[in-house]
Amino acid sequence: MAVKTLIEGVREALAEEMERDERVWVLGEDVGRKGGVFLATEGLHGRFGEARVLDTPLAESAIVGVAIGAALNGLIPVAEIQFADFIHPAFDQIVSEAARIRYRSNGDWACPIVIRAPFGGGVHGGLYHSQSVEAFYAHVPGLKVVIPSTPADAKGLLKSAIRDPDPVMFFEHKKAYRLVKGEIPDGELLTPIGPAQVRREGASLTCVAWGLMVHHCLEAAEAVAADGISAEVIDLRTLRPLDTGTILRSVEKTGRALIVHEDNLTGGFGAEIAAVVAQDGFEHLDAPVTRVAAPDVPAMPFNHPQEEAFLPNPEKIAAAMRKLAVY
Amino acid sequence: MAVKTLIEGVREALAEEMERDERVWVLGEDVGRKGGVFLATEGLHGRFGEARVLDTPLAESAIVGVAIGAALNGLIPVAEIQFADFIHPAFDQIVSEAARIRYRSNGDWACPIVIRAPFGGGVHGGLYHSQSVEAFYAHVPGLKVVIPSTPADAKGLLKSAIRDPDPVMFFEHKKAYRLVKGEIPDGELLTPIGPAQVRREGASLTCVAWGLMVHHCLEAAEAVAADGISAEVIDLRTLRPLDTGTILRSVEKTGRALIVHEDNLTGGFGAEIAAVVAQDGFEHLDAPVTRVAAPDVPAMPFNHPQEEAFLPNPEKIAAAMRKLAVY
Amino acid sequence: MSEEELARAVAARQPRHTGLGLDAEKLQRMYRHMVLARALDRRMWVLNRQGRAPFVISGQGHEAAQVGAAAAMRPGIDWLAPYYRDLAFCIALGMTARDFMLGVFARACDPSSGGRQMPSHFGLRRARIITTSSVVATQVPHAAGIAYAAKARRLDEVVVACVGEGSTSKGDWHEALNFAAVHRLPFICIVQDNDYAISVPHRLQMGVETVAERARGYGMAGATVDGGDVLAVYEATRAAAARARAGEGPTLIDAKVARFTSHSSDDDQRRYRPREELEALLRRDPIERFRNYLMDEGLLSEAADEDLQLECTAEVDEAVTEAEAAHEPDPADLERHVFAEGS
Amino acid sequence: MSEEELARAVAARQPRHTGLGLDAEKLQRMYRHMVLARALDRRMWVLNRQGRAPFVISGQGHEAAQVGAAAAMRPGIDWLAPYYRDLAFCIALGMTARDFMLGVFARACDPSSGGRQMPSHFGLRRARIITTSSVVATQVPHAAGIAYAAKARRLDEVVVACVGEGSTSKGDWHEALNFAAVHRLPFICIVQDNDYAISVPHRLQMGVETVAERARGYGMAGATVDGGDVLAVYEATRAAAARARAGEGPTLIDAKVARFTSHSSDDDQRRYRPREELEALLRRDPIERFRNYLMDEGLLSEAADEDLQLECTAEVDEAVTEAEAAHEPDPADLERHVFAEGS
Ligand SMILES: Cc1ncc(C[n+]2csc(CCOP(=O)(O)OP(=O)(O)O)c2C)c(N)n1
Ligand SMILES: Cc1ncc(C[n+]2csc(CCOP(=O)(O)OP(=O)(O)O)c2C)c(N)n1
Ligand SMILES: [Mg+2]
Ligand SMILES: [Mg+2]
Repeated sequence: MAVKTLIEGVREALAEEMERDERVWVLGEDVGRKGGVFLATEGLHGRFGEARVLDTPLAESAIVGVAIGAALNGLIPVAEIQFADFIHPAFDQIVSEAARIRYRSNGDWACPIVIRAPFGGGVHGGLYHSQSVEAFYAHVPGLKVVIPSTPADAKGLLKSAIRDPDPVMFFEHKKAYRLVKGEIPDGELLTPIGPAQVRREGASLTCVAWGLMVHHCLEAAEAVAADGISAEVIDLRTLRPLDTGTILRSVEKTGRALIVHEDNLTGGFGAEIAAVVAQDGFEHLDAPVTRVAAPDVPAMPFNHPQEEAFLPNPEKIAAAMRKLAVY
Repeated sequence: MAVKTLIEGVREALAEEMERDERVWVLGEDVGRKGGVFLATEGLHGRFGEARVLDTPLAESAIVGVAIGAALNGLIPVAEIQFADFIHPAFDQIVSEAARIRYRSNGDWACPIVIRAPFGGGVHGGLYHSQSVEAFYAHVPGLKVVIPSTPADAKGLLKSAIRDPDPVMFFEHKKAYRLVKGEIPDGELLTPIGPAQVRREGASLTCVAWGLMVHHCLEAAEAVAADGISAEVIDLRTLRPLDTGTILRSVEKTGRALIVHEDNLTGGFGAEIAAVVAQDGFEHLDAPVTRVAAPDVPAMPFNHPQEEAFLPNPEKIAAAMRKLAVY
Repeated sequence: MSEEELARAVAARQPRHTGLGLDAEKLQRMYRHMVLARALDRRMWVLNRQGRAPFVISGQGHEAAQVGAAAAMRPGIDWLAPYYRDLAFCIALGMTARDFMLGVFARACDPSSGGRQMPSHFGLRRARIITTSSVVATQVPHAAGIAYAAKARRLDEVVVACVGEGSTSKGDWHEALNFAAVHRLPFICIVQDNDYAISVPHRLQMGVETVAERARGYGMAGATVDGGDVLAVYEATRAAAARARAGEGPTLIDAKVARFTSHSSDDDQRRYRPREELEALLRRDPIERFRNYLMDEGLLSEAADEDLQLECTAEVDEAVTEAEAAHEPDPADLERHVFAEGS
Repeated sequence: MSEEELARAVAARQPRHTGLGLDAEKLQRMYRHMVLARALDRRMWVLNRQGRAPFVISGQGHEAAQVGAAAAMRPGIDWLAPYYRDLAFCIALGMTARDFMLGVFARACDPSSGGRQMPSHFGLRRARIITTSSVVATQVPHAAGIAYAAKARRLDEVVVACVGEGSTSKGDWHEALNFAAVHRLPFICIVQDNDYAISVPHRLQMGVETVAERARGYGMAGATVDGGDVLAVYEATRAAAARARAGEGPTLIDAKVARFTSHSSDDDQRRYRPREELEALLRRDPIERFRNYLMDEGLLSEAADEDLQLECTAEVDEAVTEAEAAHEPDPADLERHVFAEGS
């Protein structure tokens, strides 16, 4: 058991799975000799060679499309999209193709691929190196959407994703890569895709988040504890399939739900969670289901003042918690 | 005043705007001599010539990208994507480019384009000629998303969209094209983008829908009227910006909200409406906010039995109304 | 006369197919595939007009290009990433008349999609014909990926991807060809150029006569062939497959063909194609052309041809009867196969 | 000696730039643009190391390609769809040192984006430099659209789009070139080929030596030029612009350049480029090369050059001081310009 960073969790998962199964194939821009722009694939090229750790041409649609084809012929591709902001050119290959290979062939063909992409802001990435894109994919039947918030989950969930028989979108918060440290148990670590995790128990309100926002929520929860507010914090970990059970059980206990995400408010995945709570948790609600999210502007600006203004942070979340608790 | 079909409304809007302003430029696959696969642009090629009614190469990303460029140099492009199912290859040009031209240039550049696409099913279109894609775009700041449900709105809203200074996504339900008839007032018709329309007044519950579903809801409302349930039916017309005022005023009156869409349930735009009602209408809710939508499978099958099973219809909606009314 | 001269003289007198190493039996099988495909294709239009098939899309006029290419492939070993006109291609690789008609009627046991997809959205696992969507050109990167896997796994497999000429305008087509060229993959892209993308004519689709001109720009081999000449297509594809298997990389083949029918049952090509053009088309029937060749070479008699026609008609009749009688998909199965079952 | 022979003899003795119709003043302006761009570029790295600029991305080594091309354009009439290395290009078209530094410091009055975008995401309305995103190649279809509008509106305008060689692998690049070729648009795509896409080498990016090979496949003119030779790039671009204005359609120019710096301040090219390669680079400085030419031609003296260097340094100092002192964007403006104001 050793304390590691989130990106180390990613790196260990890739290395172990490539070691275990020679069908596992890493591809993407700069994943080879450079080891990826965030060094998530560092060392793999030297260890497994160019054919299994491939620097692709600059073409996201082909990265996904070629991965799909390779999966049809026996490989297990793990594609890296350099920044989630650059996944859009591959939207069609992911939504029309990867997500539907099994369904449209009535189960004859399968598409066991993983698509990894760093997302999220607060790193002076500007409009195109900061986006959250999970809502687009969490709406697509046939995809699984996973977002780890701890080093252990980054490793355990990525290993499960690589072994999953269906396409998995795996989003990693780039600011959390080195900021978030935690213990990773030694030995085989396979964390199931699906179940959410209660990171903090509480009775006053239920806070649902994913990625870096989980840590902001925990910080906010500590801050409001002083005012006698006990916030339960749920780390969703998997957005699709959604663990409604864990969310609803918590709301049943607290009667109050706060959903936090870094993505824009309108049509963000928080809306789905709010809709589920509003429909299935109605009897238990003592206050309006509340969302804290980024404003509806096209991604966060590069300049520091506006980047700050854009991002949800522990202060904004704590304020929402206080408001909700006294409703 | 004459009774016309929805597609006639579209055609009249295009012809009138092209007549009015020579900067208006129609482009897309088969929009020329053929007049579009649904004949929405029928007659325009003969009337305005090939340069202004252009059959493009088979390349959706270029259709949108070229339209953006043309808008930067003084044209007002109205791009047709042959089926909404084929808009995905243009996702990046729409989301990263069109939606952000103004924001990223701090107001120096603008992108006045309209992107039209037929969506929706029930026409034996199978997995790739039936989809609803509005949720993807209604999540994107910088875009306006319009979906008319009547011939008059098809005309009035499309004309407004063409005159709008910003990019507008204009989705037309393909089954409604000829099925839905209605009067179109003579003379200039400019229907503002934004305001929703109450199609039927009612006191027992609020039903929110768009496109063909509006008509299914009205049918269902008639059906349940016999049981003494008076359903108010709101035709959203514009999904972004969302007319929360009209929705909340109605829920304040009825205390019950039912949202209906043809798109898959999870992460559909109904989730956003449910979230808004759950947060801002909380005090008035007497029952859970309820959604009727397609199941979470990747688009509707071609075969008739499964297509039927996939689609929301008046019966399913009426059943949900009855359940909600007696909650 | 030297040995060499003699050999050349013999070669000169020898029929084309012998020079290509094709024997009578193989030619007759190729001809049968074309005839059966045409019979199935014609019948599906009848079914459509009778209201028994809501949607049909056709390969009439493309048969020689498809069967010629298939003849250079090893069924069950080499892969096909098809498109919706590839009926004859699929027949040649082992799809049965019944398989096809089950798709036309969208029956539960349709091997392409269990009736979930429109007809002619081919897929047949046992024949290594991959599942395809309606979104054109998306299958070309898939084909490149299959080829990459074959190369990585040291499997002796060749992958053929088919698209129409309009689909070469798509970004995916470019990205896939570039990838295949960079890695010198065992990949062949056959463009079936029928001059139209629904109603959009060639001149508005690309600025060149033949898309094969693009091969050089990727660093791959390219060829333009008369897609109405089954032997010419066989020869070009065989050469491409040989290159692929020798590790010499991919090939782009532009096969010029004629689209006999409207784009699909939802289209009427008289709206945008001049009558003379449509009449000229009918003089380009690839099946008639092959029939004449076989007869000239004494490999087919009038009688044998009539028998074959009757045989194929009977096969189509039987396929229609069986397929129409087969079960429709069960609504209860709507939510199956979104994910692996029991996962 | 015949008239003709005489003319040829004269031409032979004539300096290159005279043959190209470039006078001393124009050459000196071009040289100044290169020197100023380099000085700004160098300074931004210093600012980055000092922690005063969080992110920088460079054009060092590309200056001749950019200034040579710009010299063949009419500022304010012709359009540029730039990419992030086009600092020298933008300077040559009228961006000031101050404009640029306002972007480096992400100040409110940065003319590219008001500090909303990363530095070097150029846009300058008054100079017809369009706004660009970080998503590579997306600006190429925009350029084709601008050119289509120019043609439709019968405006005498030429549109230049720049990308790196890696970006030619993107579908958008292909779709845009095809569209421009079909309509014979006044469009020029200049590929600045520096052998790398971040760390991905040319051999893994494409299967050809020069992407100009692709021009023929679209039906457009193509040329490969030494991007370190400002006059060669000027000549190629001038010819392309002449073709464009004569209605003869688009041109694809592949300019071979050297990337002196790491990809950006987030990269370290020593991780993936051999030392010898990096050392060889420095012998390919396009500015030094142009300086030598000017001196050989007697158009620049050591003294004049020193003055110019000092002048540019002063200009950079002033720009940095002014920009750093300028206001940061106001958080209250975060939600402005999502839509037209008052609409
Ligand atoms: C991405 C995409 N856009 C549009 C369509 C609609 N569509 C179906 S076939 C077709 C024309 C294809 O032309 P071509 O590639 O030449 O093939 P052909 O049908 O002529 O054999 C179009 C536009 C589609 N299926 N996919
Ligand atoms: C669509 C997309 N994918 C990935 C990136 C990340 N990225 C930025 S620059 C770059 C390399 C571009 O290489 P090239 O086109 O050769 O231009 P160069 O930087 O070498 O001048 C990459 C991969 C991006 N900006 N856009
Ligand atoms: Mg065609
Ligand atoms: Mg480069």
